Order: sequence, then C-alpha cells, then structure tokens
Amino acid sequence: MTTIVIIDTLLLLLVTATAIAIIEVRSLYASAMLTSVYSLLMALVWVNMHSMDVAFTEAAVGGGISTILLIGTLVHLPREEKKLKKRLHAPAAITCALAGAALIYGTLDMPNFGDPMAPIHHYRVPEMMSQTVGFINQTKGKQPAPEGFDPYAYRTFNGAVQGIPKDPTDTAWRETSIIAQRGIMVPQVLTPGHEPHHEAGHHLHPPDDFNGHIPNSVTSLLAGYRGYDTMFETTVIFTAGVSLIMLLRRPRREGEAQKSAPMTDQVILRVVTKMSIPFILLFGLYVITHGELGPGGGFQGGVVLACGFILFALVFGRPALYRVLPPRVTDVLTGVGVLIYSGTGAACLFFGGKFLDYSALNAASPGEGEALGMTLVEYGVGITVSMVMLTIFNQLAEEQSK
Amino acid sequence: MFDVQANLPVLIVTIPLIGGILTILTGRGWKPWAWATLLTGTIFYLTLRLIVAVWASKTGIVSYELGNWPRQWGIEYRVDALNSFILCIVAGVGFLTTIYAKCSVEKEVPADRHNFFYAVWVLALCGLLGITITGDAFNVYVLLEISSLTVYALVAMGKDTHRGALTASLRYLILGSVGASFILLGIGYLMMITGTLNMQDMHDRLHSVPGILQSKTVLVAFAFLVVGLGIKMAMFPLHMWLPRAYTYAPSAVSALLSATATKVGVYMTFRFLFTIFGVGFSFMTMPTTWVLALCASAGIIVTGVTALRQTNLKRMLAYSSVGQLGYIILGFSLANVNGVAGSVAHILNHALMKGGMFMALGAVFYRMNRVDLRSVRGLGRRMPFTMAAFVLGGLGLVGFPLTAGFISKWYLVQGCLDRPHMWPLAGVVLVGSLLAVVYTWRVVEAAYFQEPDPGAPPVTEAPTLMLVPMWILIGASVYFGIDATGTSKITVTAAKALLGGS
Amino acid sequence: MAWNEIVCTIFLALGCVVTLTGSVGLVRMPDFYARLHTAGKTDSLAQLLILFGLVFVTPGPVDEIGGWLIRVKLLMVGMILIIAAPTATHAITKAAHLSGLKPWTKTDPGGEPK
Amino acid sequence: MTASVLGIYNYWIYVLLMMIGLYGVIAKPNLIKQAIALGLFQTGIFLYYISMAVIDGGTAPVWTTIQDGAQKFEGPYDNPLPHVLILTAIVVSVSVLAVALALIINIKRRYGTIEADEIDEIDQADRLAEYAAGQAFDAADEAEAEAQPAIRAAAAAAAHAGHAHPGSHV
Repeated sequence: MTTIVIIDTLLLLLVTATAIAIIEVRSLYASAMLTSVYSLLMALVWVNMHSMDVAFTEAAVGGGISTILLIGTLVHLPREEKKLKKRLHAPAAITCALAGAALIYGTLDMPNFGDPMAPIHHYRVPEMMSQTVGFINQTKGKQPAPEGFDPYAYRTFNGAVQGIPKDPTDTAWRETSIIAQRGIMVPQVLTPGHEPHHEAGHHLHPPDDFNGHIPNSVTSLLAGYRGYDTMFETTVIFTAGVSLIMLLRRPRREGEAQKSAPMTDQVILRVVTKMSIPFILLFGLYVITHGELGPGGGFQGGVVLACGFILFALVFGRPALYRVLPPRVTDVLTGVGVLIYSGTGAACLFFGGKFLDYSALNAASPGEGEALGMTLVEYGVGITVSMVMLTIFNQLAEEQSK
Repeated sequence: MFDVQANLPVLIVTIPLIGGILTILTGRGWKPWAWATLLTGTIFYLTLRLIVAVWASKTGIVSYELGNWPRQWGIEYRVDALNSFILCIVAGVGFLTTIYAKCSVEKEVPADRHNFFYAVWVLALCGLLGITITGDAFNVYVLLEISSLTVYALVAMGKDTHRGALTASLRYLILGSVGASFILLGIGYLMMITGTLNMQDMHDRLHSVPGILQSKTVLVAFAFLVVGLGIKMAMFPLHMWLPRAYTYAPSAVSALLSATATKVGVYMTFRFLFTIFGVGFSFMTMPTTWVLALCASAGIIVTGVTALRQTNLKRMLAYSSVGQLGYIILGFSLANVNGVAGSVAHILNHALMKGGMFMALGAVFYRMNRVDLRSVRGLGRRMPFTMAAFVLGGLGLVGFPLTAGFISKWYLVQGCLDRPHMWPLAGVVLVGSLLAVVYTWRVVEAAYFQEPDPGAPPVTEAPTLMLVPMWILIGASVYFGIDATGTSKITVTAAKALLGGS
Repeated sequence: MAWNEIVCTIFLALGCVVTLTGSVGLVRMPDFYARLHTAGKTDSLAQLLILFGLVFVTPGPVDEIGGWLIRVKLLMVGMILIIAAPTATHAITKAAHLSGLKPWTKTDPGGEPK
Repeated sequence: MTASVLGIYNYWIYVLLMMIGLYGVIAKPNLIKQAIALGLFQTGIFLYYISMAVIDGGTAPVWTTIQDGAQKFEGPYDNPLPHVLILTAIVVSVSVLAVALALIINIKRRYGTIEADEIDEIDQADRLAEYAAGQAFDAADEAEAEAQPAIRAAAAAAAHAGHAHPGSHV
C-alpha cells in the first residue's frame, strides 16, 4: 500500500458518495453545485495521481465553467425535478450492473495499478519521450552538455550509464534500460543515425529539440506528437460555440436595449471585482504562457480568462461587457484562435515541412522552431477557448434576460 | 508554395477546417453558400486526386505522418483502397448536397445565421472526412466528436419547422455521447494492453505478443467497441436516434446525414474489426458473425414493416435507411469476399440512392411545406422530375436490375450462399426487397395514380438548383447499376485487402 | 526534523484544527447564517495557516530565485483567498437575505425549513 | 499478467462512477439530470485513463529543471500520454454539455417542460395529430370533401396543432 493508494481510496470514496448524491438529489441547483464539488474532488484525485494538467483543467472546466453554465441554464428552468413514482429504475439498474460486471471482467487481465511494467509504460511512450532532449537552462538559454555526459547513452536500473549499441536491430538494450526495468520516463537522447523501431527514410526530429525547451512533457506531447488531435479539440470547442450561437442567438432588432440587471446595490462585490479582474486576466495569460514550463496551457489559461470576463458580466451587467467586447468581436476571435493553430500548421507546409512540423519554422535552429510553433499554438488554443466559453455564457445568459 | 500532391491527405481535412471557420466571415445572402460550395468542390477534386494516387502507388497505401513524427508515435494518415473510396463518396455527396442546400436552407433556416449554418455544415464534413482518413485510434474519437457535435446542431436547426427536431437532436446527443464514450473506453482498454494508439501498430502488437489476444481485456474492449460503433452506425436495436433525427432535420441535412454520417460509422467498424482486431479474432474467435447477422436481419425485416406504416415520407425513408444499413452490416458480418464487397458497394449505392431520395423529398417540402403521403398525391404530373428521381431511387432500394442496388444485393446474396448454413440470410435479403417494393409502391401510387388534394397548393417543378444535384446522384446510381466494372474492381480490392491484407 | 519542518507541522496542525471546528460548526449550528458564519471564517483562517505552513517546506535553496518563486506564489494565493473567500461568503449571505430567509432566533426557531 | 484484487481494485471505482452516470442517463427523465449524469459517465472514463498513467513512486511528468548545465534526472515520471488524451476528452465533454444545455433551453421554450416522459407524450400527441390529419383527409375524400366540412375543420385544427409555424419561436 503506497500513500498514493491510501489517499486515492479516501478521495474516491468521497467522489462516489458525491456522484450518488448528484443523481439522487431532487433539487437541480443542489445537483449543479454538487457537480462542482465532484469536479474539485476529481481534481484532487488527479493531483494525487500526478496529473497536474488534467487536475488544473478539471478544476477550471468542471468546477468553474460547467457549473456557471449549468446555473445559468437553471435560472429559467424548474428548480426541482419531478417526483418519481419508483425509487429504483429496475431496467436501468440491471443494464448498469451488467455493463459494470463486463467492464470489471475486463480489468481482471490488466496490469496492476501503478505497475511500471505495463505495456503502455514501456512500449511507445518512452521512445517518444526519449527521442529529443537538449541541454537547456531556463534562464540562460541553451547550455553545452556537461563534461563526460554521453548524449547517446541510456541509464540502467542501477544508475550505470551505457551506450546504445550501434546495430539498429539490436533491441536488447531496452530490456536492461531503466525504461524497461522501472517504466521510468527519463528523457534520453538517441543518435540521429540510430533509429530503433523505425522505418528507413524517416528523418528524426533533430536532437536539439523541444523537450529541452519545454520541460512539461504533457505540453510537448499535446502540442507536438499529438498536436493534430489538439487542433481538432480546439475545433470541437469552436463548434460548440458556433452551435450555441446558431441555436440560441436571437435576431437583434434595432433599438432593442439589452436587458440585464447589474448588481448596483452590491458595493462590496463591485469593489472586489474591480480589484481582482486585472489579476484574473493576468493569471490567465500567465497560465497560457507558462504551460511549457509547468502545469497549464491554452485550455486552462483560456478558461481562466473567460472566467474573468464572466465575472465582469455578472457583476456589471452584460451591456457593460458588450461595450468592452462586442459580440461581433468575440465571434471573430473564436475563429481566430483555431485559425492561428491551423495557420501554424499550414505555415509549416509552406516552409517545406509536413503539416504541424514546427521544426520547419526555423531552419537555423529546429528546436527553436518547435518552441515557437508550440507557443503560437498555445495562444491559439487560449484565444479560442476563452472566447468560446464567453460566447456560450453570453448565449445562455441572453436567453435568461428575456 | 508547397507540394500539393505530397500533402493531399492532410489538405483534404484541413481545407474544410480552415475554410469552415472562414465561412463565418462571409456575411449574408448567397455568399456563405457559394463559399461552402467552393470548399466542398475543392475537397471533392482532392479526393479524386487521392484515389488516383492510391491506385498509382505500388503498395496501394498512401501514408502521411503529421508533424513528421514517425507513425507509431505521432498521428498517421493512412489511405488505402477502402478509405479513399469512402472519402470520395463522402466528399462527392457532400459537394452535391451543398449545391442542393441553397434553396432548402433559405426556406428552413433563419436568414441571419446562414453563415454559421454553413460553417457547421463544412465542419461536419471535415469531421467525417477526418474519421475516414486517419490511422490513429484516438484521432478517430476526436473527429468523431467533431462530426457528432456538428450533426447535433444541424439536426436541431430543423426546430423552426418542427419542434420535434430539438428532442430528436438531444436524444441523438445523449445516445451518441454514450456511444462515443464506449468507443473511447474500448480504445483505452486497447491502449492499456498494447501500449500504442496507431491502428496498424495495435494490430501488430495484438498479434505478435503472446497471450494478449486471449486476454479478458481485449475481449471486453471488443464488446464495448462493437456496442459503441453500433450506436454510431445505427445498427438495428441501437438505432433509436436515427428515425427522429432524419425526420425532423432540415431537408438538406437529412440528405447529407443519410448519405454520409452512418456510412462513416460503418467504415469505423471496418477499421476496428478488420484492421485492428483482424478477421481471425473478430469473426472466428468471437461470435460476431452470428450477433451482427441476427441484428441485421431483424433490422431489415422490422424496419421494413415499420416503414410500411409511416405516413410521413421522411420517417419512412429513415426507417428504410436503418434497414439498408442492415444489408451493409449483414454483408461484412459474413466475412467473405463477396459479402464484404457487397457491403462496401452498398455503402456507395445507398449513399447515392438515399441521398437522391431525401433530396427529392426536400424538393417536395420546398413546394408543399410537408412531406406526408397525402402531399405527394398527383405530384407525378406537377413535379415530374422530382418524383421520377424518387421512384428511380426507390427502385434502387428494391434492388431492381439495372440499378446500383441490384449489384450490391447480388454480391450480398452471393456472400450468403458462400458461407455454409447462411443461405436463410439470402432469403432475408429478398424479403427486405419485397418490403421495399411495397413501401415504394405506396408513393408511386399516390404520386401517379391519385388526384391531387383539393386543398393542395398549385405547385410547379422544384428549382433547377435542387434538381441538378438530385439527378446527378440518381443518375450515378443508375450508371453504376449498368456499368459496374469500375466499382466492382474497387470494392473487391478493398474487400480482399480487409480480409487478407491485415 | 529540521526547524522549518517543525514550524510547518505546527501551522498545518493549527489549520487542520481550525477547519475541523468549522466543519463541526457547520453541522451543529441552527440556521443558514450561523453555519455560513462558522464555515466562512474558519475556512479563511485555516487556508491561510496551511499555506503559510507550506511556505516553510518549499523545496529549493533559500538563496535561489526558484525557491522564492514558489514561496511568493503561495503567499499570493493566500492574498487572493483573503479577498475572495469573505466576498463570496458576503455574496451568499446577502443573496439569502434578499431572497427573504429569516435568521434563527430563540423565540422564532422557524428560520430554516428543516 | 496476474492481477491481485489489491492491484486492480482502483479500476473498479471508475466502473462504479461510470455506472452511476449511466444509471442517471437511463433512469432519470429530467433532461438536466441526464446531461449531468452524462458528465459523470465521462469522468469515469477519464479516471480510468489517468489511473493507467500512474507508476509506483512516480512524480508529475514535468522534467526537473536543469541547474548549472547539469541535467538532473529525477524520476520516475508518470506516463504523460493518457494525460494528454484526457485533456482533449475533458474539453470535448464540456462542449457536449454546452450544446446539450442549449438544446434543453430550446426544448423548455417549445415544449414547456424538461421531463423526458412528458415530452414523449407531447411528441406522441404531435404525431397522432399529424396522422389523424392524413386520415381525416382520406375520409373526407371518400365521402366528398364538401359534404363533411366538420372533418376537414378537425383535420385542419389537428394539422395546425401538429406543426408549429415556421419562425414562430418566441
């Protein structure tokens, strides 16, 4: 029993209790608030499992935005769900029991929780992580490798450093490597000429690469190896925003004033909001920019930015927000973010690389190109996420003021 | 500039992505439509080039590694005979439906949001094309969500015609999300046990590491993937979302959905069952053939009978779509060359016929404001081209010789007879055709042998902009029925690749 | 145990005790306002104590900018909490008051529907 | 691949969460509840993915900062790949929630209720009205339309109830 498992068990008990309460409680407001609690507990679970980025996203998205959206919707819906005749829905319970039993049956052959020998830890991902790393000092930029460090070596379990065999077909080294032994994701460097598990004709990304620029490997995976997924993830958000505009926006009539009651009598709220909004926005930008170094990135930062604007709209009224950010501007900005992302990808094409091959952006220093591309992409994500979240809130709120 | 030929696969997906976003800026009036037509036309042209490139390549596979990451680590686009064919169908039908959409959308969608509508429309195509082209399991999930979200929104846009569109869309959203989550879960189980996300790599791992294929994890992953995919492709007992969604969506959306969305679902099933798990596991180890063939046969019969009882013609066609999907599922569940080839051919043929028929109904709606059996009375004389297209499409559904439906049904029956003890399924195919005869005849009777309603508005033929794409689709379905050599070559090659190649 | 760890432990323990009293109050108090009263105050204090305790065990040498970066961040989180938590409590209480919730008194125990 | 209960029970909790969500989706007629339950269902899957990434004794996959040019290898690090995938999935789930809420608002406006069973009844009535309209016209045709204005009026009324007027959303 490790600490992680003990804390995990306690947290998951709480989470399960909350989940049952969410389903069973009749008041929809209570249900929405419990959803927020649930998300925050989930964020704790994920911190406990060392998944900082996911925890951050869950706290911002699940605990923050989702709850705001739910409450915003509930304002013009009945407060409680209808009283059900039967407490237990038997067909549903049986279906769930069967599906659950099947899923549990499937877990019986899985590697143990936290088992470093699980295939996922030592098959592809270590290679991914080890492919590229440079010697970078956060403050001073690129540094030469230290004395006696063999960049083409791997570390064995007992800490000894050995060279990778020159014969590409010899993969035995992986058995003794620290990767295979303990599933450790240690950044390593492969020789450009030595490409295990790799067809001929590929050029590897240069060894002087982004893992050094971007210590947060979640970000480097998100924007690098799986950058294409992330582009579409941003598009999903964009689609949601456009769909909401399409479904909820009313045709604007001339001279129709936007009705929204600013909280004029709430002096404390107004003062505190005025004080804190600049900091919230600053924090959002910080999170977007800092995503390469630590937990955070475009999504989390974008959501924080959106929360700043939403707070403004809540306290000072939406007309005030529309004066700062007219709907036309937010509409355009939602698209601009995705365009920055896909435009970066397309720019790589124009510079002679493949789509989203950021290293093509800077011919002199491919690593710098990678870092540049990822930064651009993160900003694109941030813009789209913040503006779409704001648009979604605006659309739901516009409904309510009618 | 860059090399278009080398970057074809990625352009097919990113052009609609970027173009779809720019659609918002195109303003009002005819401009969003023109822009969307231009985009979809470009994509169709590119898919044609891609199909040529695939057939010209030695291996029959065009692979594109996004971001230049080696395919096992990054995301790979992998185009072979099968998915270049499906891409072509999706892009082609998408192009024609976009042309068709102008009149229908002007009538059914408020004018101030046409730019948003076409943006979502093009993004839906982008999602569908992306699913079809990718060789990465998780990428499938992300693009699946794009196509699903856009389709929910498009279906809900029928709300100004009938409020049922809203509930249809929400029901689809909930069922679709559950289905997508099952797919995500299945991918997760597979990733846990194989350690990779690339489909080809997964297949190699499953078949090279001893003990994996027999593990309970893979078994459960398979079951959940089949259920999830079954929801997405509207396999018979999981089809509950489909009839309502098709009935209440705007006419153009119904045409697009019936021709592309479920077809892409079937394609995903091909990829998961044949490419990842392999024929041996999917159809020999697991009782998939029996389960799927049973579902498909039940679907063909039950939906055929249900379609008979519908007065709303769109709903009738929707039920007929579930039945026709039954044929497609029946075909590949046989896991022999004729069956799979029939299945692939029916994907094309059904897309052409059903797309054309939904377009015809859209034209009826455009003129008559409703599409029940009563409203088509006497239309055979008033809207001769529209009704003729509908009837030709109906003949295709029946499987009448000289229509494309005949070809695919021929393959299907052959496939049934090739498998021992499967001949009753050939009977099911024939019974389904008979049912199709009956429900098509009801329309023929109303359109050609009954007098128009006294209260019906005097109408004229539909606008040319609706007739042309409709007739291109129907004409193509007849053409492929008469000259089937080209399609047969493609479908049989694709079937052989699916069955033997991987 | 180094001195900083001892200081940290004391702060953390204090924070936990304060949170616990708040939680007990939340259960024991008779009505909405009193509950929010206990919860709001103790939470703010407890969170501050815990954050302050953590400042002492932050890894990284004292003379380097890296360590101080985290310490300053922790203190800034504390600052935000000082402002945000009471405001939130205030907003909730005011909302309850405006929507007509009467406070509990000994003579009129019907403040909150049980 | 021998698994002990202690080793894999962590996965069971995700199954529990998922099934609580699925139960809510199926059993609750309230649409908001369904949307929330769908979220729970999805978080269950997220939990599974993140559990998959854990390595005994691992830390967050952020490479330790480099000091004085010497790279400090500190590990083991957890597997970052599932984290990346789940970041994507979380964003997808909030998008789905937003679209669902928009639909629910529209449904409330057009149906006046957000309970699935009541909506089904209304839909059923809609369809019956549509069907009756068709039948009534058939009857009217057979018995000569002019002779039976009552049926025609009823059919017209039914058709009117069945079809909301285009563009008449409030």
